[in-house]
Amino acid sequence: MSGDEPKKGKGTVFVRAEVCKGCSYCIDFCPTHSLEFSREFNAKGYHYPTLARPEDCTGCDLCGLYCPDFAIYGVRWKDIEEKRQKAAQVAKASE
Amino acid sequence: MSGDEPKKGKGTVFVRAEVCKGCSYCIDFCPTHSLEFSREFNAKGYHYPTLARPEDCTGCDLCGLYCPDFAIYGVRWKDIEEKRQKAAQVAKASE
Amino acid sequence: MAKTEIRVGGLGGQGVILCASIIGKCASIYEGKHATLIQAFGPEARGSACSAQVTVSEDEIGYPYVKNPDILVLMSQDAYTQFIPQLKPGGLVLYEEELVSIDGKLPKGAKAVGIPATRFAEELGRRLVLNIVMVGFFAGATNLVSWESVEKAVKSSVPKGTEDLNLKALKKGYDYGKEQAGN
Amino acid sequence: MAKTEIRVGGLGGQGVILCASIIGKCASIYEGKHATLIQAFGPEARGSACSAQVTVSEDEIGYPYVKNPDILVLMSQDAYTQFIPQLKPGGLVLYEEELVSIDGKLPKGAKAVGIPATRFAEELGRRLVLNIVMVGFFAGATNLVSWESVEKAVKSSVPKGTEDLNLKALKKGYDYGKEQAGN
Amino acid sequence: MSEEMGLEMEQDLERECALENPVLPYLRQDRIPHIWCPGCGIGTTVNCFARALTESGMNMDDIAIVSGIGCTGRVAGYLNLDSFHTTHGRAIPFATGLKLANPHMKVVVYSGDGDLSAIGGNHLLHAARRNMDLMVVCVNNFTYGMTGGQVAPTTPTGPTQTTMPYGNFESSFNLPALASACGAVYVARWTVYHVRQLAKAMREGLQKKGFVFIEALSPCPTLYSRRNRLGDGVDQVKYYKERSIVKNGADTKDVGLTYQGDIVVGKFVDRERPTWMDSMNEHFTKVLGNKFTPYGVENGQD
Amino acid sequence: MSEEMGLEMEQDLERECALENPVLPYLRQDRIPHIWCPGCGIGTTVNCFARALTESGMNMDDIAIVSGIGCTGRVAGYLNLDSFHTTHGRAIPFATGLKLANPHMKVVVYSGDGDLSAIGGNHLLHAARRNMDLMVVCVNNFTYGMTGGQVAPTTPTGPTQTTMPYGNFESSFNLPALASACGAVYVARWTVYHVRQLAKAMREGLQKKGFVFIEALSPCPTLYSRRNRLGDGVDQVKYYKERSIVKNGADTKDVGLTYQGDIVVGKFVDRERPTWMDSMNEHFTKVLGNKFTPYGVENGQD
Amino acid sequence: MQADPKGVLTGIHFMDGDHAACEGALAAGCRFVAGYPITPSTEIVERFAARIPTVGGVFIQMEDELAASIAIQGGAWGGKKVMSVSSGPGISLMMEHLGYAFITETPSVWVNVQRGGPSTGLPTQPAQADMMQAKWGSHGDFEVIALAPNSPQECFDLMITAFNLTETWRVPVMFMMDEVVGHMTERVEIPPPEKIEVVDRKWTTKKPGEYKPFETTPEDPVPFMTKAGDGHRIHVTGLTHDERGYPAMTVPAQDKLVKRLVYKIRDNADKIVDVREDGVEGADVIVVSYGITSRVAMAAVEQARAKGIKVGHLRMVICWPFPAKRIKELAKKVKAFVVPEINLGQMVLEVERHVAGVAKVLHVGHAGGTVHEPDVILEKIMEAVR
Amino acid sequence: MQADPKGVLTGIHFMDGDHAACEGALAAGCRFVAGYPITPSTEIVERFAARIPTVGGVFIQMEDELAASIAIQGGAWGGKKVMSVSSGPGISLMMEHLGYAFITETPSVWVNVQRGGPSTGLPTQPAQADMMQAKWGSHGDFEVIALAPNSPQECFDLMITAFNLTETWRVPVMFMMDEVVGHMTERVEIPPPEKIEVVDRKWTTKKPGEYKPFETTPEDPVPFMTKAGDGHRIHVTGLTHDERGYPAMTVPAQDKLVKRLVYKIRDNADKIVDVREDGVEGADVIVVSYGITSRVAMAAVEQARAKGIKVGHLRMVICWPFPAKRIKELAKKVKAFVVPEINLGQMVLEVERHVAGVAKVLHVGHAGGTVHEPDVILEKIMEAVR
Ligand SMILES: Cc1ncc(C[n+]2csc(CCOP(=O)(O)OP(=O)(O)O)c2C)c(N)n1
Ligand SMILES: Cc1ncc(C[n+]2csc(CCOP(=O)(O)OP(=O)(O)O)c2C)c(N)n1
Ligand code: SF4
Ligand code: SF4
Ligand code: SF4
Ligand code: SF4
Ligand code: SF4
Ligand code: SF4
Ligand SMILES: [Mg+2]
Ligand SMILES: [Mg+2]
Repeated sequence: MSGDEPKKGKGTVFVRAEVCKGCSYCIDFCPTHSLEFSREFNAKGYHYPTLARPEDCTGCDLCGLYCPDFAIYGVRWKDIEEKRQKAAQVAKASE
Repeated sequence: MSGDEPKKGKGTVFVRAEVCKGCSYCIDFCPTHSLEFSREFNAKGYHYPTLARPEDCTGCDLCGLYCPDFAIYGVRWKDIEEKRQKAAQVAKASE
Repeated sequence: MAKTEIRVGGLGGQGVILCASIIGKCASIYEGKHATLIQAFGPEARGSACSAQVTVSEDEIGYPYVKNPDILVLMSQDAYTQFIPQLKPGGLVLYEEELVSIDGKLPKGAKAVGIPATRFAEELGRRLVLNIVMVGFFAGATNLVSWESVEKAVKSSVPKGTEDLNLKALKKGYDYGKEQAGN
Repeated sequence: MAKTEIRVGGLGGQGVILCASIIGKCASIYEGKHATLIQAFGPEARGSACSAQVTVSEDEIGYPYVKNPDILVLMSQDAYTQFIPQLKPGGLVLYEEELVSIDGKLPKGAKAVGIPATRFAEELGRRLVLNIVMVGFFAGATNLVSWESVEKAVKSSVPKGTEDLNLKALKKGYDYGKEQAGN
Repeated sequence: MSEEMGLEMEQDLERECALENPVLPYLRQDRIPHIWCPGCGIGTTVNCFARALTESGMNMDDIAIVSGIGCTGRVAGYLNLDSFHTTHGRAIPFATGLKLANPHMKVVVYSGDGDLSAIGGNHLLHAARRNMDLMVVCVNNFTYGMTGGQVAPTTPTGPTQTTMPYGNFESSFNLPALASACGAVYVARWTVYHVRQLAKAMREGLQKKGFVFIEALSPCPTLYSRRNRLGDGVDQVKYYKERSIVKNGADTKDVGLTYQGDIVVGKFVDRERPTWMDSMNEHFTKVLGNKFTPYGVENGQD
Repeated sequence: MSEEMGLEMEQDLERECALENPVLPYLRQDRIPHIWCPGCGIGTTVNCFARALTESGMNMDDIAIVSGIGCTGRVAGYLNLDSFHTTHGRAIPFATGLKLANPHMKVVVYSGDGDLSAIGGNHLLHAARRNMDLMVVCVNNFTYGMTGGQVAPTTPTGPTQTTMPYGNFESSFNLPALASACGAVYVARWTVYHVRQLAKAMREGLQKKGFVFIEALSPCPTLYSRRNRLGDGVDQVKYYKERSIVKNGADTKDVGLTYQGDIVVGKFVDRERPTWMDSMNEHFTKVLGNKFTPYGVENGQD
Repeated sequence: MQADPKGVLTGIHFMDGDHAACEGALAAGCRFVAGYPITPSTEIVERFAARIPTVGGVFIQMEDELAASIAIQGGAWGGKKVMSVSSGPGISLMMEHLGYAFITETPSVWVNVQRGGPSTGLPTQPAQADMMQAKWGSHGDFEVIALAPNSPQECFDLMITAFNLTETWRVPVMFMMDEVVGHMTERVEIPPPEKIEVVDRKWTTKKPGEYKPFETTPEDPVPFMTKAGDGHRIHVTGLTHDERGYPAMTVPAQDKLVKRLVYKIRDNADKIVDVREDGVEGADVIVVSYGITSRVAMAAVEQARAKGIKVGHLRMVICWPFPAKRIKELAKKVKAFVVPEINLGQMVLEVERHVAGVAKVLHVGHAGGTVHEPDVILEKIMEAVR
Repeated sequence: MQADPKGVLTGIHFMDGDHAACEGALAAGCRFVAGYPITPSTEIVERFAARIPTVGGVFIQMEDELAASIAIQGGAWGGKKVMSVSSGPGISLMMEHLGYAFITETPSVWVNVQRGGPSTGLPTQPAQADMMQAKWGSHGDFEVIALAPNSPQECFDLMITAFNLTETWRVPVMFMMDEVVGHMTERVEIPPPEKIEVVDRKWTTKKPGEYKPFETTPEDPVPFMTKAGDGHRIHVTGLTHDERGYPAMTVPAQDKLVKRLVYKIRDNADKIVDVREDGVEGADVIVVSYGITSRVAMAAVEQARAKGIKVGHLRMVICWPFPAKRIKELAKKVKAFVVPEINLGQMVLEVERHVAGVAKVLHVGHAGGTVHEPDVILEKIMEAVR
């Protein structure tokens, strides 16, 4: 999922596994079918989503819009890069 | 208004002047314009309707249907005669 | 404890309440007395009888209703029939003489003074000022309130633009009242 | 005043309430004791934790809640964490051993007995009868109610047509309970 | 012949021939005269209702009337039927209970526009949705009569009312559209000018099964027309006469009313839909089989 | 790479780049996790609302949210806005008071179908009639969630609910038709499948002046779909996906819903009509002249 | 009269209070319920909805509590025994119609499964803080009868009493449960129908024309009733009315009507009151309690007795009318009364008023959400004897 | 703070109580009223509707009293001083929202122009039979402040007090008029604005983030307030809540919240209570009265004094909180209290309770429709000294 991964799509997702309730909205309605349930359970006993096919993820955040528990969201790498640079600048400025 | 009147139409009206509130519904909506206000007042101070043109009254009882105070109704002479006969028979029978 | 109890009665549309209200206002605001006005409410009153009660007193008024009026101001026969039994012995009846006819039911010592108020009002050009004629008549016939006070009370109670007409009506009634009551 | 207080805890969907209810029914109707069942309600409970309290007593039950249970019947780790601090010293914990792991927090003298109830239920063909396995386990391990009573209680509590399966589940749990508890 | 002499002769004739105003048998005569003002149209609607009762041929013991509070709400008290003068806005749910408890009764709700569409609006909606077997007569005088002429949800934009002292700036309801949108099976509007049509609508309403809504426009001279210089009751009825346009079957969304504008009248809706109780009976019979005995039909009633 | 390792790396990246779920700034994070069940659609509608807020570009201090009682009613408590969790059915009149007292606020009512159309039905009608400047989001899950799944006026004929234990035999409301019949200026229906369209409708609603009614169909797995063997939340959303037919501008009387039948979605009504307050201001200015200062516009507001 | 067997689920059940209350209503002959869901009362109507189709009768879920509370009155005048069910917020909405039931003398049972208040408060947790509302919540002078069961068994038994009382006195009867009693499951024994005594409506035997629906005699302040459709052509109104039911808006009519209605209960309080006493004779302290609290109180009383304190227990099964006479009598004999209730002081005010300074009155208040700990009651008992 | 001149109709007027009440509200700064017509209260809102466009503010006639009584609360949180107005049946419908105002501490004035009850009763005639409802009509434990004016002048004066109290204590204030006071016309003097002391809302001065909307200190149990739009992003709920306003459905939260709310009034009763005494020192009998009845009572008191009876008069200008302390003190000094009221026994119950047997308490009841005859009060005074 990080930049070093061999298969990287246009975007990625971030999951707060501990608040996920395993409803499967994100998985079923991801337009690129990029997500799958984890094999593992979270503390509440639910399977949570993982990015099974990162190469397909567009970062469209439809999963985020669907997730009733605010447990996942998608971002474009482009935007991540932008933010990373901004964050870096800010870090520098405040040094 | 009684049968002896020279000008007699097809019907006539009966007025309970004391409950009339002078609203003029009967007068304004009589299809044959047979009614007019009395010159006199009733106890409540209202003019009540009188059959000004008995020759025109059809006994249609539209005035009765209009009157919000149940103070007037119209009857056909035909029906009055029928009732009169019935009443007479009853009176006889019970003698 | 000088206290005068007044009942004004008539029909809806005659301005009964305004009549009573001007009397009360006059006493309370322009004569420095205490005055309490109570008007009859009620769905049963709808479109028919209408009446108001005014108590005028030198002292504070506790019990607010008028049960046995000293003065009756009457503008309909119905009101006459209804209220005459309540009149105090020696009381005064002020009545519109074309709308009310006085029969033998007046209590002991009571006095009745009539006025053709409707006719006066019509002469002034508006039947509606009947009630103001009655106010003037009341003031003139009773001396309970002064001309100055009642003039002010009327002025401040009638719609703007109608003051002149109403004051004429008031004067007409007032003079007639003075004359009839021999005040 | 022989009184046993029981807390059953687990997740919504595991049949926690029915489990507690059968225990209570069994004691109250088939064993002639007094039993009071209280279930936790609340929107905050929505879809997550679920628990019930049963008091079984020879005498009438006044105070209806269970504050310090003698026996805990646990079907989830959450329930374990929540309820273990309430357990009476010397109390008994009956737990689904695949869903709950016992750590060192047991109070003094307390005993914990586990059962692979889910697996048993699955072996019987329906995961759903987990709660009935637990009922049987409870009966077998505690001797608080007799086999005859609990059998009747289950029969009269489960949907028509599922009696056989449920009785099998009950028996499985019961036997395992007897064995584990050394009864 | 003087007018008084004429009246005396009339009375003789009435007695002799046992004549009677046909509305009288439907009234509690010991409560007449009623409280309504001169020129108030409510009494006229009562005549129409009496006519409808006669023409329906129904047994008056089988008809109950339920009113809310208001001038119109007093109708229940004047009619010689089992009659219930309930609380403001709640005639429909009371009637619902009455109907469900005693299904063989025909239950009529007779109340004012404020009662039925302001405070009682929700019950109107839901009874229509359920197709509760009730006939609702709404006397719409565009105002709250009983309390002295406040703005009602039916007051058109424009006229002055005590709580809209500078003229009403709110929009008003189109009641037939509302009733129809919620599922009423019979919806009509007439005015007190249309006495025969109103009586006929009421008769049809009595004979119809399901939720019937009849709006009857009626003058309130005391608080609406006189206050707005529209004259007396009769002037208002003349306005109804002049500006009414009969459009049976009109789309209810086109029958909204404006201040002294055109009035579309007619029978707008007449359709079939199972009533709440029929649905219940049918459904339970289907699901429960002979464990269920259809309700309210045991004695051949309903 | 194990799943857990993946999660950790994500968290590092989030921190490093100051990434955040775009819904979070709109939430009171100290109240999350929320009480809603797994697969409940209410949270999804909240995402859409957050998106609409972002896209509207409005100042969040100028937006208030008012809820009634119910699962949906809890929305107010989770949103980081001035928020009011009122009484059952009364969100609209509370919102009316809030709006009229502080006209520069945009006031959003967010509540359940039972709250808004059962006990609160009357207020819906009247606010729509008045064209009160409110945006109403009605999360319709066909049931009373909070109280455990009783029949609602929106429950289609058919499914079982605790107070319709043998299946619902009542007819249900067509809410868009109701809102439209009463005068709403913007009426739309979407489902939680239609997240983008719903967000857009909400954004348009926020920017619209007057009474806006948006119905959002949403699964209640716990009490509606599972009880009726329709599967979980996600199955219900799949049903929305499969059976929804987009018909913008559809006549609202044709958009009634049946049990698991077709669902017409879209923006049905978008029209102009002066709001209650605009009407008031205009009217008083006309009648009272400069004795009257238009209300709520003093500070260039509204 | 004996219960209609169709409604009676004879047997021994493990049942919660809400369900038992429903069974009580069915056994009592209730055949029309209009309701609106609200926690923690909903189970009562849910069960009614499930049971009634095979018993014969109707359940309808109305659009709100206003509708439910007036629909049942339509139902009563349609001839059925009726009930509505709610809790805090819903009960508050019913207050106008409670007054209507009172002035029209409509037999009706009003169930309030009390939860924590005020307002939305604690929807799923208990309280006893609507006791004064039951007595005073509607405008004008009125009276009710209010019962307070303390177990599922009593929810069944007392519900039958509630129906019998409303039919006997033609006054609305409040059935004051609470969340604990409603949601607690215990053994409930339902006797066979022939063992259940139910009071039939007080039907008139007069003929149309002779019958006046609100006519009473000095000996019997409760008028006979009829139903719509029986040919009596009755009029019923919430206005002040005369014996015919006609509006009579005069001071004497008001005096006659409202006094009759109020005093038919006040004067007959002795016949209605129901207290259960335990060891009150010779006691130094008496604990006065009702509803769920009576069970906790009993636990405290037992603990106190174990400590040698002479403590009695008086439990009000019927809270309204208040057992004034009995409290007055007992006041002369004891040092103190201890009144635990899950509120910040309601029925204790009545105890105080009737004790009238003759003994101490100590309240054990509780803001709600759970029942008292027996300990806090025990402490007050001990304080009382000090 | 001084009154906003825009709302003050300075001068001497001949005005009825309903109109004077409206002028009082305007002078007090009320700028939002939501109402629904009902006799005999409607004139208040009618006048408000006519006056407000030129004063600045809004009147809206809602679809019912449920709506009116919650709309004003929206109005209050929108920043306005607010009032609703009704009578008997309408007030009963407002009971749920009275509780909401209490638990959310929403400043609001609730006018009840009392008419004959119960139910529709006598719509155009007076009563004082909603006094207990004002205190107990909503579910759960709650408190109100209730004032009872006895003249149009007081309708004006006390209305300002009512607004000041609701802003000071953040508790709903009931303004208990009656039909006579409402419809009686007398001289009303409205002072210039600078002579009218009004209490401003207790606005927070804290910044967003620092401010907790329901936070209080032990010294001051009344939280500071804000309004929607001021950036505080508050949450307000009818559920039991914590200082942030967040739902907190636990027993301790309930205990903390409800006790604070209830005791902020009970503990400060001394600061709120207002009684007017006349000749109570050295009296054998004290007449305790309120509202319109206080005027009739005074007439009776004067008659009694003329007969040589030592009789005092204590008039409750504020009925709730009840002047318990003062009644207790006086009880020790007199033979009896005579309590006339236009109901069948309401405030007299509180008198009885606090007198606690130390003196006689005689009620002079009246079913409503008119005021007492002074004679019947006089008779009871004479009975009391016998
Ligand atoms: C709960 C309640 N609120 C208000 C009232 C006062 N009230 C009585 S009748 C009425 C309105 C009547 O208007 P409408 O229904 O149109 O009948 P109308 O008098 O015009 O025939 C109102 C507001 C009441 N009786 N009860
Ligand atoms: C006056 C009143 N009556 C009843 C209730 C109980 N109640 C709470 S929420 C609710 C219904 C909720 O249904 P809905 O509005 O559809 O919201 P959902 O939970 O489905 O989102 C009911 C009946 C209440 N709180 N107040
Ligand atoms: S961001 Fe878009 S593509 Fe990526 S997982 Fe989420 S929904 Fe699928
Ligand atoms: S949508 Fe959210 S809650 Fe549902 S499975 Fe995906 S991450 Fe979990
Ligand atoms: S009966 Fe017909 S024709 Fe005769 S007066 Fe009446 S309306 Fe006219
Ligand atoms: S319609 Fe009736 S009340 Fe009107 S004038 Fe004619 S008779 Fe009189
Ligand atoms: S006030 Fe209006 S509606 Fe009422 S009786 Fe008079 S005219 Fe008719
Ligand atoms: S009960 Fe239904 S609506 Fe409520 S949170 Fe659960 S799924 Fe959602
Ligand atoms: Mg009307
Ligand atoms: Mg819902």
